[in-house]
Amino acid sequence: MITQSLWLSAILFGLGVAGVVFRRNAIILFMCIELMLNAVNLAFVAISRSVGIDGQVFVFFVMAVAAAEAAVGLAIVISVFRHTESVDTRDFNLLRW
Amino acid sequence: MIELLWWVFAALAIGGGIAMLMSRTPIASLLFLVLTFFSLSAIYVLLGAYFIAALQVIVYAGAIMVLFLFTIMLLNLGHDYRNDLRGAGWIIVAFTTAGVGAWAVSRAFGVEGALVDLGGAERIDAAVTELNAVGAVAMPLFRDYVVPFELTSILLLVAIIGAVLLAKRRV
Amino acid sequence: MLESIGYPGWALTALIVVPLIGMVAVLAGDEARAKHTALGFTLVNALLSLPLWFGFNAASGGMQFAVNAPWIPGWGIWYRLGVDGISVLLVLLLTMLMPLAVLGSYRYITRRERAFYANMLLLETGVVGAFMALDMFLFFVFFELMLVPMYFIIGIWGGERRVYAAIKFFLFTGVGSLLMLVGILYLFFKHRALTGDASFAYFDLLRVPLTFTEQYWLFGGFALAFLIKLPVFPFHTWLPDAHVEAPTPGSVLLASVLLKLGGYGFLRFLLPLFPHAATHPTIVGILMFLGIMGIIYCAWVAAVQPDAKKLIAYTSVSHMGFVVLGIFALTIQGAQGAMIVMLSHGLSTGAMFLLLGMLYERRHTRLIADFGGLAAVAPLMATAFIITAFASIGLPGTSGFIGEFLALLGTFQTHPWVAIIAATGVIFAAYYMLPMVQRIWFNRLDHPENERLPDLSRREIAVLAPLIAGMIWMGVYPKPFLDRTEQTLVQVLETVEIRTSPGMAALNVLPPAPQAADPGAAVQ
Amino acid sequence: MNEFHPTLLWAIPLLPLLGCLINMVAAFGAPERKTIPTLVGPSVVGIAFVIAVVNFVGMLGADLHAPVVERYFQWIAVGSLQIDAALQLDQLSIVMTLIITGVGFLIHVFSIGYMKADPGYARYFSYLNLFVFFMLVLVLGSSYPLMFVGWEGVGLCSYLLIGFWFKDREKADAGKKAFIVNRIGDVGFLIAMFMLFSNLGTLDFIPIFETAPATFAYGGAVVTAITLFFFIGAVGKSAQIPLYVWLPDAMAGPTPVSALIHAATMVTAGVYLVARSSVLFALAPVSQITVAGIGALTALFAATIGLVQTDIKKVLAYSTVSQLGYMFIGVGVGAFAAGIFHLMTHAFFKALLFLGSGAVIHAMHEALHHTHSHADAQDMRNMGGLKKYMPVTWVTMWIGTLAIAGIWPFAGFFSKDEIIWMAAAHAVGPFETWFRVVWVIALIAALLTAFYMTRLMVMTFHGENRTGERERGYLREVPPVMWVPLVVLAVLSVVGGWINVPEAIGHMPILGWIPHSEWLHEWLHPLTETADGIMLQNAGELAEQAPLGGGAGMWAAISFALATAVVVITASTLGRRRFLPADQAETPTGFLGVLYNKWYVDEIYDAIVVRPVLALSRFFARYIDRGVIDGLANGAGYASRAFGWVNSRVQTGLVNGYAFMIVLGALLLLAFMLG
Repeated sequence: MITQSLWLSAILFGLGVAGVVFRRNAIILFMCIELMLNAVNLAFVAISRSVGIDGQVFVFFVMAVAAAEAAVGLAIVISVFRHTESVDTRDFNLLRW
Repeated sequence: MIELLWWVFAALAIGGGIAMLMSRTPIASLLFLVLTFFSLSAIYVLLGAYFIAALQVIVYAGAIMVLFLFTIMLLNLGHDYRNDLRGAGWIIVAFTTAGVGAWAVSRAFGVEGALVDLGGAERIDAAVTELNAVGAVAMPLFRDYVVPFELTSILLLVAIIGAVLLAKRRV
Repeated sequence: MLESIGYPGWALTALIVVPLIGMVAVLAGDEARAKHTALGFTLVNALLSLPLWFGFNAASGGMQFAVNAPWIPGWGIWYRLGVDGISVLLVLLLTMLMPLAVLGSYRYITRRERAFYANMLLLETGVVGAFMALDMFLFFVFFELMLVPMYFIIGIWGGERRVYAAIKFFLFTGVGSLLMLVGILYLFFKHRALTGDASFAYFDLLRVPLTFTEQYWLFGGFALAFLIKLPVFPFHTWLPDAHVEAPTPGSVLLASVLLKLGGYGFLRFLLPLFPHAATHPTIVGILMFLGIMGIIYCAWVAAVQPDAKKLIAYTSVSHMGFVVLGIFALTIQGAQGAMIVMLSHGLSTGAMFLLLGMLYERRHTRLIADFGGLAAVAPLMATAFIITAFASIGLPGTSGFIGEFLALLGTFQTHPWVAIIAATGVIFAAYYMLPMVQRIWFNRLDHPENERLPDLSRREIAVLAPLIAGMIWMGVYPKPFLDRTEQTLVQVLETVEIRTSPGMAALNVLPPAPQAADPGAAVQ
Repeated sequence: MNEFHPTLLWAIPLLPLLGCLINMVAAFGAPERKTIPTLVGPSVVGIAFVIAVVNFVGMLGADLHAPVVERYFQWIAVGSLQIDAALQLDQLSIVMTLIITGVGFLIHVFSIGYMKADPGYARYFSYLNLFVFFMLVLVLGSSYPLMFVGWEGVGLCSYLLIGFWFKDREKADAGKKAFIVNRIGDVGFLIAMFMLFSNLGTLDFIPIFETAPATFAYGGAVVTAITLFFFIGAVGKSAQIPLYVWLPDAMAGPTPVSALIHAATMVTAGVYLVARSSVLFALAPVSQITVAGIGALTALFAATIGLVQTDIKKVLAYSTVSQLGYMFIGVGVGAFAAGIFHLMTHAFFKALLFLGSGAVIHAMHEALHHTHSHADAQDMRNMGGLKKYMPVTWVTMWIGTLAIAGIWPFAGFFSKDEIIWMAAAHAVGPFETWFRVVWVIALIAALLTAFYMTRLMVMTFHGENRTGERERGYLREVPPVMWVPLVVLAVLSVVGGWINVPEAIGHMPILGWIPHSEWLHEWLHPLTETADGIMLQNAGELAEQAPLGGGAGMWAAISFALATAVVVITASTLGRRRFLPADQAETPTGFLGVLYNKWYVDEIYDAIVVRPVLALSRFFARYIDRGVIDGLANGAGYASRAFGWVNSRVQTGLVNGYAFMIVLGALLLLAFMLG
């Protein structure tokens, strides 16, 4: 079951990557990133079945970082939205060229 | 039985992920993501990580997703959106790349000797029976990882201040 | 007497450091006194450099007043300074011109004076250092260092298209020095590979044996840097723009001293380091051709410029053509002529730019057509201008003649046809200079605003008099100048001859170290 | 005979330089005060003349064969090139010095009157003194480079003095033209020096002339090239074809300047150069015939233009060009002493004629000034009948005219006749035929000279006065400070020729009244003997008879008779003719029109030299320099910007794009790690 879980983790991570590549909504991009983090969490938990409890401790840290990241990231999205009235990455082009 | 449940929840997680990616509205995406998270929580239970499963539901599905939801509602993004999916070509490219990537990563696990059973499962189960689910994680956390733990709290504090500052209209 | 105060030990360092202290003092002081502070420090530097003239041993061709101190010894980078016949007069030219340039900018510079004079002083440090550095790395540092203040001088205090001109100046010279850096590094690594010693010392790298192919490539890299700096046709187009846009003191220093680094580089680096390349008939032929083109083509182009400053800028290129000819003639007369042309050009073109700057301060125009008949209202200025103009076109009795005569005579020894063609430059010099003189100073005074043009003030006389005296001194009694350069140039030519002689064709051994007649010159 | 030591030799050139500096200070300090320039200007030249005379007397008393060289300091010393600041006193340079300081002094005195009212009085004397300084350096310098110093220096002074009234654009233009045309010649001089140094390793006169005969083969290419290049220099300075065009324009300067610089001294520097280099020229027969040929052509060509000019100074200018042609015939055929002889007599009578014309112009100007007339003060058509008002000028100018026309016993007869005869006598050697042609041309030009000079005199002094009713009342003789120099020069123009009377004439009836004396020949002999020897050895003996038969005496008599006839016939025919004032006269047409417009040479030069150079310059400046070269530089800049722009397209600014790149990068890394 560990191996299957790792497989699942890789698939979920791939989904996250795919979403980051082809979605342009900033919020959905964040969700995809969360998905990738969760995929990693899953890998940690799965490996903890082999290595020991430390994998789960790491998951705890990842969650904390993910929470911080989501808070700051969404704050950035809000402040950008104020400027551009949009969460579409196509409209975030102030620094382009 | 456990094996079967695992497959069910794995299918739900993947299905939720795909649905999230393909949903047009952010709210739908969000809800599908919550589905995935719940499924993952169930898988954690199946893997014997009860505390993490609880955290998954409370922190991710509860707190973080609600934060997302608030943001979406705050920005009034529920309707009147413009299509943000890139073209079909890009979707194919993205999925292919991601698939190749996932395959490659899992290939790495499949390498001979990459995964050695160090008896982690037995030790965890023993700890859980001895200290219960929370204690099993708390013991190393507050003993071996106390410095990172404190750093995490500082990180969260900084993140709070940063988020407030960023989201404020005028600094 | 000089020894008793340890002068030879600290003189060269002082010349580099004093302007730096001056820069700090200018920046720390207040705006109103900036120019006086700067003048004071440049005067101190001029005084400090005077013993170089009297204390220089003309009988020795080696390095004098040498200084050696480790800087980054791990990479063989030392703080090595010294002057010989090639550099001593150029250093003196700079230190003597600096106070005049500063004095000449008293009225011209009215904005951000502190920054301006700080840049001027930094420029002095850079140029003095480049002339005296005997460590290739140190040389390169100073060579690049001087670009920065010059860039700002043009870019901040320049005319309308100053930014364009400043960037053009920076890019042209930058491209050149980049290839030179590659060359220096190549020499460094080759030397290290052969001897195991890491050293950037000029005299060490001088002994690196190079195959013909290596010489040609390295020669190309170095030559490009100096050809652009000099500048030689067709790398000259940055110069007119830079001159036109630069403020008067910037033009003065640019023309008088910065360009001389090109000629200095030819004599110091190209000839001794790459003697085979420097004597290869094809390469010499190309350089001679470029020199002739510079002399004649740029004289022609100069003649039709409506802007007086641009005209003089083109004449600089024309003059520098004589430098190229003189140096690559590989005769002592040619080399001496090139040196004198450089010095003379420093004086006459410096004075010319100062005079045009004075006109600009009065009338706020540089167009020749806006003047006319000024000799009637400003006779002193007219006299100064005409003397300078004739010195510039090489009238006997002025410095210009000595230089051109020797350069052409030297060229004729080895390349008679080149000299004959180049000699026609003498005609075209009159062809560009006299019409300008006439259209500014003679003819009817038909612009009413010129009628009340004030003549030279005392400060302006004080600026011009030394320059004009210098031109006539060098024209009537050039011996002190020629004496100081002769030995070193003879040695340079001998080095070339020895190293290109058939016996030295086997290049797999380090040639003997060039004789340093002065014990202080011995490297480490 | 006693040893000769020069007296105060250095003071001869330095005194005028001192005068120049004093006058310059005066010009800036107190331009309106005239005392200092009046005292200093002429007197420094006068004192220099006295010193020159002292030295001359000393040389006469000594048996001087070799030149005396006084060295002062090393001027240019580089490698084997050693040039000293040294003055050389020998028979040739002392003659030149005497002419320069003597005639120069008289002209300085004349200028006091002529420039009296000019605001640039002090400046004028400053320039004039500077000129004398450079001219003395030219003739006294002991090496070619030093000579070149004077050579270009006099060019500078000529430039400054032609453009003396610089507010007038044409005058400033004329000065510029003079300098630039002169510089063309100077290039020749320079190249000749380079060649000399390359071949002989020195540029000092004495060693050059000692080693040249042994080093150079007779008629060799090198020596021919050297002398031809020197001759280019001489052509520029001495206004010969094709570089004569600056001299007529140079008349824009004050008339005493024309007398001193553009008649008596500077323009003869080319003749001096050839005479000084006699050894070299004697070795190069091709150069000799070139010199003589160009001289003859110029003599004839300038004379034809002089025939129809109406500006009094222009006539004299073309006459000067023509006479310089004679001098070149002289030095070209190898009669160096004859060339110098004509140089000297020409200095006397041409200075006299120019000063006389200056007196006329001065008087005309005063008269026109009184009535505020704008008529041309220099146009002979506005003159006529002036002899009544200006008797001294009239008499002295007639003396000058007879001298230049070659009438016995005036100075010009002896010098010109000697040149013509020498052209005939030298018709030996490889270019025999060409020398004969030169001889014929010289004869014809002599007749033309007699004609145009007589025409000048008739139009100016004889017939009715055409100045105008009111102006006439103000015409009067110039003050003594101006006519005294005229008288002195007139005396010299008479007796100046008597120092060198050839044997053939000295023994003839009537003409032999002036005794045979070949003093100048003998005096210059030490300098010309080497050259004479070379020519004798290689070209052969001089011919005894002219190409058409007859000896020297016969042809002297013939030319005298012809010249006299021309003068008399011209005077009588033109004297009866009525001229019209300039504003009523028609400009000549047909062939005379071509002559009047100077064969359109200026226009031709303008079309084939000046304009193409200017056009090419503009083309270079506009298209090649700004367009091609700067275009390439700017193009490199634009190219790199374009390259950057293209590359910047990769930076989409879309997060997704970057994410994709990261993924690709990660995959590559992974692939690399997995092997």
